[in-house]
Amino acid sequence: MSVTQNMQVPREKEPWLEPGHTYASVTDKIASAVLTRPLGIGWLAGFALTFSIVMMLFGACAWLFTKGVGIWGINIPVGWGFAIVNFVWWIGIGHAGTLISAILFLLNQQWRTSINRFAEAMTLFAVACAGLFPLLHTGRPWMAYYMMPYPSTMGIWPQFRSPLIWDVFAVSTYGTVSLIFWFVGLLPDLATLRDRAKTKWQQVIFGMLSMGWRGSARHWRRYQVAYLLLAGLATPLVLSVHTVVSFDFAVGIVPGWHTTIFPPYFVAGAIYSGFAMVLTLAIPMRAAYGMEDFITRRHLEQMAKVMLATGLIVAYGYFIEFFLAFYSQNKFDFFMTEQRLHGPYRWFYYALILCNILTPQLLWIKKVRRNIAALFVISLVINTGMWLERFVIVVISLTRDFMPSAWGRYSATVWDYATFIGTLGLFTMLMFLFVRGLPAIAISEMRELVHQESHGSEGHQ
Amino acid sequence: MLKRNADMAQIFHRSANFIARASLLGGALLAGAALTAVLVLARSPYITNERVTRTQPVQFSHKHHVGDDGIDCRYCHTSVESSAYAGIPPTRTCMNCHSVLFNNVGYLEIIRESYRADESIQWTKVHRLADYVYFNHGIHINKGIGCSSCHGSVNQMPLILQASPLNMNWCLDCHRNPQANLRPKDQIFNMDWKAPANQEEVGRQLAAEYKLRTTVELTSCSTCHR
Amino acid sequence: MSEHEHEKQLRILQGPQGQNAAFKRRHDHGDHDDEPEDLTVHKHRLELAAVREKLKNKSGKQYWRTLEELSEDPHFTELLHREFPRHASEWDDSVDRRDFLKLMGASLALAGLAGCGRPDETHIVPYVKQPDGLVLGKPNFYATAMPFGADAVGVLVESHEGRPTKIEGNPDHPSSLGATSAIVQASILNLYDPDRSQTVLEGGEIRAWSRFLDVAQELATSVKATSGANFRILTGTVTSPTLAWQLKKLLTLYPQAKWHQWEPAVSDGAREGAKLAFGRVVNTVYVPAKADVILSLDADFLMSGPGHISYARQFARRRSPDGAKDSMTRLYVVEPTPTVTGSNADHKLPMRACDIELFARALAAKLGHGSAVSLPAEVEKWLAAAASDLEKARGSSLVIAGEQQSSAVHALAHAINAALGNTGTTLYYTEPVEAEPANQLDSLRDLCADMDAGKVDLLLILGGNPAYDAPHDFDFVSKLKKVHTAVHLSPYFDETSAYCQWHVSESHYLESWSDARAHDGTASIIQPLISPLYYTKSAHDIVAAFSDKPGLPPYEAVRGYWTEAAAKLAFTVESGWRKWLNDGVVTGTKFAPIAPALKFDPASLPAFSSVPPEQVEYLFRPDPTIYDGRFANNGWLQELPKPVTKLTWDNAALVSPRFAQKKDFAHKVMARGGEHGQIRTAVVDIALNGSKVTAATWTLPGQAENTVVLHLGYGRTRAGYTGTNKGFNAYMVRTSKTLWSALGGEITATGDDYPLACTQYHFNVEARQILANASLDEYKKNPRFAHEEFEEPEKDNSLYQAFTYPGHAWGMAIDLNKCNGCNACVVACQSENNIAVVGKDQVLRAREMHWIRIDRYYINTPSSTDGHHAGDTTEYSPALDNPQTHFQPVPCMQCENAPCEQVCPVGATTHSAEGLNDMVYNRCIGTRYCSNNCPYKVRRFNFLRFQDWETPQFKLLRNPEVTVRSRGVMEKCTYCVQRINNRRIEAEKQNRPIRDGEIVTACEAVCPSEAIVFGDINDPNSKVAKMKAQQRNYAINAELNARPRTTYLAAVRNPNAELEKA
Amino acid sequence: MSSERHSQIFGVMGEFSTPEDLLAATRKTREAGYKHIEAYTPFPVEGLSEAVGFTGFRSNLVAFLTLLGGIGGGLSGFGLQYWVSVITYPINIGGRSLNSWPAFIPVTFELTVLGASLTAVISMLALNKLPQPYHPVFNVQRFSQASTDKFFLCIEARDPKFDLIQTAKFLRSLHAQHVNEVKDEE
Repeated sequence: MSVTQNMQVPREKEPWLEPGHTYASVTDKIASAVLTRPLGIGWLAGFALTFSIVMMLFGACAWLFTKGVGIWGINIPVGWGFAIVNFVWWIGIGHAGTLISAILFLLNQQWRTSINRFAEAMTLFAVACAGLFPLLHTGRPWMAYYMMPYPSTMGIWPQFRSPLIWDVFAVSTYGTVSLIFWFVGLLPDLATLRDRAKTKWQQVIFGMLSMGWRGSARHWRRYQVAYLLLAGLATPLVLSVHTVVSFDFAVGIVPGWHTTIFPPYFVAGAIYSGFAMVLTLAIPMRAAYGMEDFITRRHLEQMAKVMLATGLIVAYGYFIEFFLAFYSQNKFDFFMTEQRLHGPYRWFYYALILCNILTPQLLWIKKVRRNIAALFVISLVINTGMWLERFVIVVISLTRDFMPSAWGRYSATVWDYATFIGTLGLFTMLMFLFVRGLPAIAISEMRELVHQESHGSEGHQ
Repeated sequence: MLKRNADMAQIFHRSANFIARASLLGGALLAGAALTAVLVLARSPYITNERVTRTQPVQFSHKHHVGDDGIDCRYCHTSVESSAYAGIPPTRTCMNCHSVLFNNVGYLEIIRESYRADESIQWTKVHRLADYVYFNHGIHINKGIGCSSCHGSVNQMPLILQASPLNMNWCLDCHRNPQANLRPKDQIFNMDWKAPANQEEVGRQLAAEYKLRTTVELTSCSTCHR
Repeated sequence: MSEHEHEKQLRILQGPQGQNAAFKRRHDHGDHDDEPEDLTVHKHRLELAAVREKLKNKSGKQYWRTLEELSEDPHFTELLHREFPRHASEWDDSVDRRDFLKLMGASLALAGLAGCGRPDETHIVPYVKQPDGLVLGKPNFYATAMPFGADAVGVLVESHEGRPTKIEGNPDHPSSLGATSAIVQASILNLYDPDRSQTVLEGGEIRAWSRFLDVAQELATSVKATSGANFRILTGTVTSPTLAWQLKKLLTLYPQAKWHQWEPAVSDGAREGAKLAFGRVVNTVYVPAKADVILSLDADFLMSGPGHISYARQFARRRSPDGAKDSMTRLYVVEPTPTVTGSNADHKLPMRACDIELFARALAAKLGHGSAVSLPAEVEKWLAAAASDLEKARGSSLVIAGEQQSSAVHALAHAINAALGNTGTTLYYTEPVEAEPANQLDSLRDLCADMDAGKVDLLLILGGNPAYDAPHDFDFVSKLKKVHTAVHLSPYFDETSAYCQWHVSESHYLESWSDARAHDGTASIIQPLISPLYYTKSAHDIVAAFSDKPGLPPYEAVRGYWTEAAAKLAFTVESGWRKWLNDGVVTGTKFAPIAPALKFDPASLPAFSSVPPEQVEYLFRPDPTIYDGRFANNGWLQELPKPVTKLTWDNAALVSPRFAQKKDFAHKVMARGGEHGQIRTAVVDIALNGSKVTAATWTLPGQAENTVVLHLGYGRTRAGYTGTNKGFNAYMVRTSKTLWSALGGEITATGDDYPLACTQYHFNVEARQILANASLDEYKKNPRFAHEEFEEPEKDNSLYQAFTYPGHAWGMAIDLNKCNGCNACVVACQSENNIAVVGKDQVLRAREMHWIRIDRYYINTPSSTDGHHAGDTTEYSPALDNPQTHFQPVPCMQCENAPCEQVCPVGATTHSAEGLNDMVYNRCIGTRYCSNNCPYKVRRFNFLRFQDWETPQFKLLRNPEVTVRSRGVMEKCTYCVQRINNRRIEAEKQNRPIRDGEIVTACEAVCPSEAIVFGDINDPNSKVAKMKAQQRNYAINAELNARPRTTYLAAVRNPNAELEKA
Repeated sequence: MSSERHSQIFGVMGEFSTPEDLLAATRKTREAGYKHIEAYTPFPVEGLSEAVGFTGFRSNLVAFLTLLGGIGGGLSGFGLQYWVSVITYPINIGGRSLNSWPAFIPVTFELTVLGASLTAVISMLALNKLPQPYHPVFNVQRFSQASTDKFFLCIEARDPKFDLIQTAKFLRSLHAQHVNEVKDEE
């Protein structure tokens, strides 16, 4: 109903929280999802399905370790295939969470409050999925520890000029920081759950997890300082991670990889796909757990706007790639660009343009931005588009580089698909567990929101 | 007046505080300790087999043959100067003496049998390098590295054992600073050689004399790996 | 070398081989016929026992039939699988559930094991009595020779503690001059082939050799009764003086017996041509070194035929554009289908084989012999130009007729050469190299007739595989069945063995004593490097078995013959023998030139019956890698890309682009593998001579329009694991009347397609600085043409300061003018560096492992910018009718600014102080980033476990100086760093610098045309430095600033100005 | 069972229903001269920490430590790379100079962030003396509301001015809805 109101009186600011909520009501609503709400058939079914997909993932990995990466479609010249495509894709998705929590926090955007928690969870799970691939794709995964700097009896160390080593540090740092950021945010809510727990074991578990948080003024003070600092640190970190990932390509000399535009447009792309994934998850979840009050249409619209903006940056990136190829007249880049349009994989490129550039333009229309079904579909399209982008960059560039005599092609095998779908399953399964095991929305921050909405004071520190 | 409250809200006993903190700290320390342990283990004889003796078909004593009898290394390890492989003596070499000396003692029956039946003796390997390491005895001998620098004072060993860790770090130590171990040509096979006080400059002179390659060359990967 | 490697060897060395190394060293008595009758020592005891079990309740007579049934039996085939090299069978992804679960378990175990680094106990197994002169860890080299067709190639074989591991050329041998060919290189794999038959078999049952000797004597006495009227012997071309001597002796014992010869891939054209020209068979030896102008009439003299290695070298030496004026030869080639020779021609004229005789007549007429002939205008023009060139170069020109050409063409060639006064300068004649020159087709025909008539009770087939390769219309098998007792000597239990009562497994030439003559008559003693791995025998043994000296060892036979022959020579066996063995040639056996009188007038030829141009001609040619099928089970040759087509593991019906377009035979570039692996092509039925084969087509630019080429040697049914059922059997449609060329066949598309494994499909350089080339005139005008477009940036033009290489700086220069694309280097590298064979399925996925590859480009073809079928030969363009072809060997470039090194996360590939791009296999974790970032795509990855770790034979084969790579690691060329290190160590021991030319890489050593030169570029006087100083020297894609140490000398062709102007 | 347990007084606790009430009460308590007081809220309330007398550098110690952590991480990051590439095993990698510092920047940056973040969180927990699952205030049953919608002020027994009766009275005078004595078990 608030929506209609707003249609009539657009000037009046639409609230981030449907009116009529008290500290207790928000707390009840969110906490009950974890503590009291019975396991629905839908949840059970979904979990069972995703769980079996995860089992398939394990199977695929076992077979991979037994036989070697040769079970995949990779070859010479295309040494990287699905594995790296998926890695970059997942890492990209993993950007939204921390971005929302950190940057929007610094920018003092209240609308982050109701989505940051599960966006962060999503980040963690996405990074976990991403982290699998670099390990799986090596020829000798059991030797992967060579990439760690440790005093070996061989007296040799990692080779720090390699972007892959940068990846190791960037991704593991990002994973760690996201985790602690998430946990710190959870502390007060865990305390809430502890105090509202119905059974002894719930009490003990949440009691231990909450570390005895009791909300004392001094604690809150240090807590806020630490949280602010984390946000401040996470912000450049988010930007750096995908920059480093883009270096995997930009530092290589392969035409189609070796370009300076990569870092910015990889980051933009990451945020782009991240928000798309948040929508993909938020829309069904708010419906399933009746949280329309907390995640309002205004939230969704806000995210749509971010997607539109980042989408345009990505589009600009594509354009610049073309422009540079033509402007520099570097014959290799020129040929590569030309390949994208006419080469054997041209359809991937066309599909990419459709998904990432054309479709999102619909978001200029307010009606679309506020139409939940439409948003859901568009978010899916963008997720697909971003996967295609990585495929275009990784595979097409490799198929035809400097030596025509060594040109080749790539096509994925059943094992490639099994691994990719497997990680999708893993991701969703973890999300299922999350929404049941922990508060999907930051309760204490919601209480703050109630406080502010009631006092009409925007912003807080 | 004051309300007495039953301690319902309290979940944990106060000892839980200590337990919680201790377990966190302990966990961290334990992880660190485990990691250190692995690194130490990798350098321990358990992995390197340093100073490990092996049971051999014949309890051959280098102490006796080298120390007491003063037989030269090259009498048995014939190709040590010329080839990558020092060479394990064929049974015939043993029989050169033992067809006359101790030619009826029981513990040498294996040798005699091997010779009669023309079947090799299976010695258990003591110094083992990985397949992808291409060590060449010849060049080390020719460039002034003595046997005992790596094999220890064999003339003191009743049962031969591996005197050095033989891991890459150990190889590198010498390849980075060979001067410390260079000897005059006539000392190569001297098991009791000790580095003189002025080894530093002696080493430098010898290095020049032997036209030793630079450290950069000696530590290039393909020097040992192909 | 790693000590561990040594124990492997020492362990191997127990038993016969051990002492064998000794006696080989002291070249005295060669008899080691000391194998135990007890067969239980055999590796395959159990398997054979199983076979015997299966056969128990069958009666003796039908054994050889039941063997066939057996081979269909799943257990039997499974059992074969276990024995056989698994590299080819391993790699299909399909796997059944049980397998899968098993492996899931395994994977966990594996994950656990991988971590633990503790080595288990290993053993050292020294000699009991160490052979004299054997230094452990140091290879010995022995001279011997590989007999092949009407030729023998002298070789030096590297032996590690008694295991032959690598073949090098013998500089003292006229057919080698220090180089070898791909086939010679690969022949060592046949020695260790686990599929070789390993014992004497009677109807599939194992028999001791002694038993065979007894039977042989019984048979001998029985045929003696008829003084051999019912006794026949079938051999291939025999160049072994000793064997011929033994056979002739045998025939004196059985006056009525007959000796027949048959080799499917050697043509009678040359013999008959000689008869036509001189009235007798003579042997022609060419001297390309002296030729200024060469015209090849369908002759692939650079790649095949007797003496081709020496011809290739002589030819290459005359191809330098920098010599005195006009010192560069000009090569004209008329050929129906592109060959290595044709691809190196300055002018090539595609022409159906059946038209070449007409061309030859026309040429003869031009030179005043025979009556003028009318030719199509463009041919006429071409001929005129060639003819005038030839005449200008009287006495220094050369016309060569092709093996498969008719006797008339050969005779014409003789006449033309005579007319040009070339005889005695650019070619000369000698007595035939073959011991008993015969028209082999007639010879086989007679034999078949006799067998059919039931006149043959005893037939000895010494080598060869007639049941597979005899002309189809002879129906050899059904006739063979009429022979009472057939004895087949062959290295494999093959198609023919299956129909012979007795099968004797044949020794490899590295296992037995023999001798053979080179293309110029020079004889070599063939000495064994290892005592037979199995119970194998040589032809000498068999012949002896039926002679009055049964059991005479081959060594005695050879000694015997040469004792007699030595009488004619300067010295006696006693004085000469050691020298002969040491040098690899028997002194003074080179044939003296003869001057046979030419009694042939082209005019006397019958009128030429020309074939209408639109008629399709089908040609039969020996396969460029597996030859007539005898190498079908050789994985190295099967996986070796054919020089021009770049196909592996298959033969195909080669058609011209026009023809393909007309018939609409499409190529589909599959996504899996793509241009670098998998091409699906139209499958056709070829109905010819009343029978039919089904073959995959392949469109080949530069092929005569209406010519379909079928390569022999494929479609084997009993080749062994690697070779069985690969490709299609062209012998099925080959008859005695149409041995080399058939007309009037029918070719129809079946509608199916078939995946062909092609390692390089794209043929266009896409206007990149990859293969610089020019004509001689252009080069003279602008010697720096290779540098016009691109230059390397300045060395210090970087944020980082450049490294310096004060010591040695290894580098390589490859002269594209000399390289003829013969592929020898590819196999040499494979043999030297323990490179795995991956099998067709993996090549289809673009995963072959060759460290050096030979790229084939067609110059001046339109750059195909439509990427979808970039360079698809089926996209017809007139340029493809006869494109200018170039070959380019591509090893690792050892870039100074190596892009691969920078991106390796673990430093598994780094730069050595001497500029080598080191690869440390054990450090590699297999991210494949280095390969992605390699601008030359020379890195190879072990996607699966390609190496065969089980088969013991392959353990013997491997080079102990090179790490054997396993699954999941990257590998690549390192300029044979093992050779560099070993030579350096020797030099350092002597406290002297390394001499130029002391270190020779495997590819350099094998190269017949001396195109590859390796050395120290810091030494201004080194050969390589001098080459790099030339103006033709350039680097591929220099603008990338990778600073490759491997550079190329631009190709310069020497076309005739007459033909140049359109 | 509680009766058997020998226990002592930790303090007195007053309960308020709005953050404003609590803030006011706290300020009054301080003015009344109480030193050892602590306020408990379900979400951070502006000004409260100052009100309970938590000010100055102490309150920003976390920030300072974080700075040190960051600097430490960064230095060790670059140090490691330089030592590995230039000092301990210098190898020619693709012709790049040994100290290719531009290539060392990413790792240095990442380790800076890692060092800072970990220090921030660990120091926050440590200074808050967490984990501390047991605390006397939990003995107050109604305190479970402190994580939902109630606001508490606790005056601790160690305060010199503390007297069970007087202090309780004082709290009630601040319109605390409930006033509980907080027991601490030995």
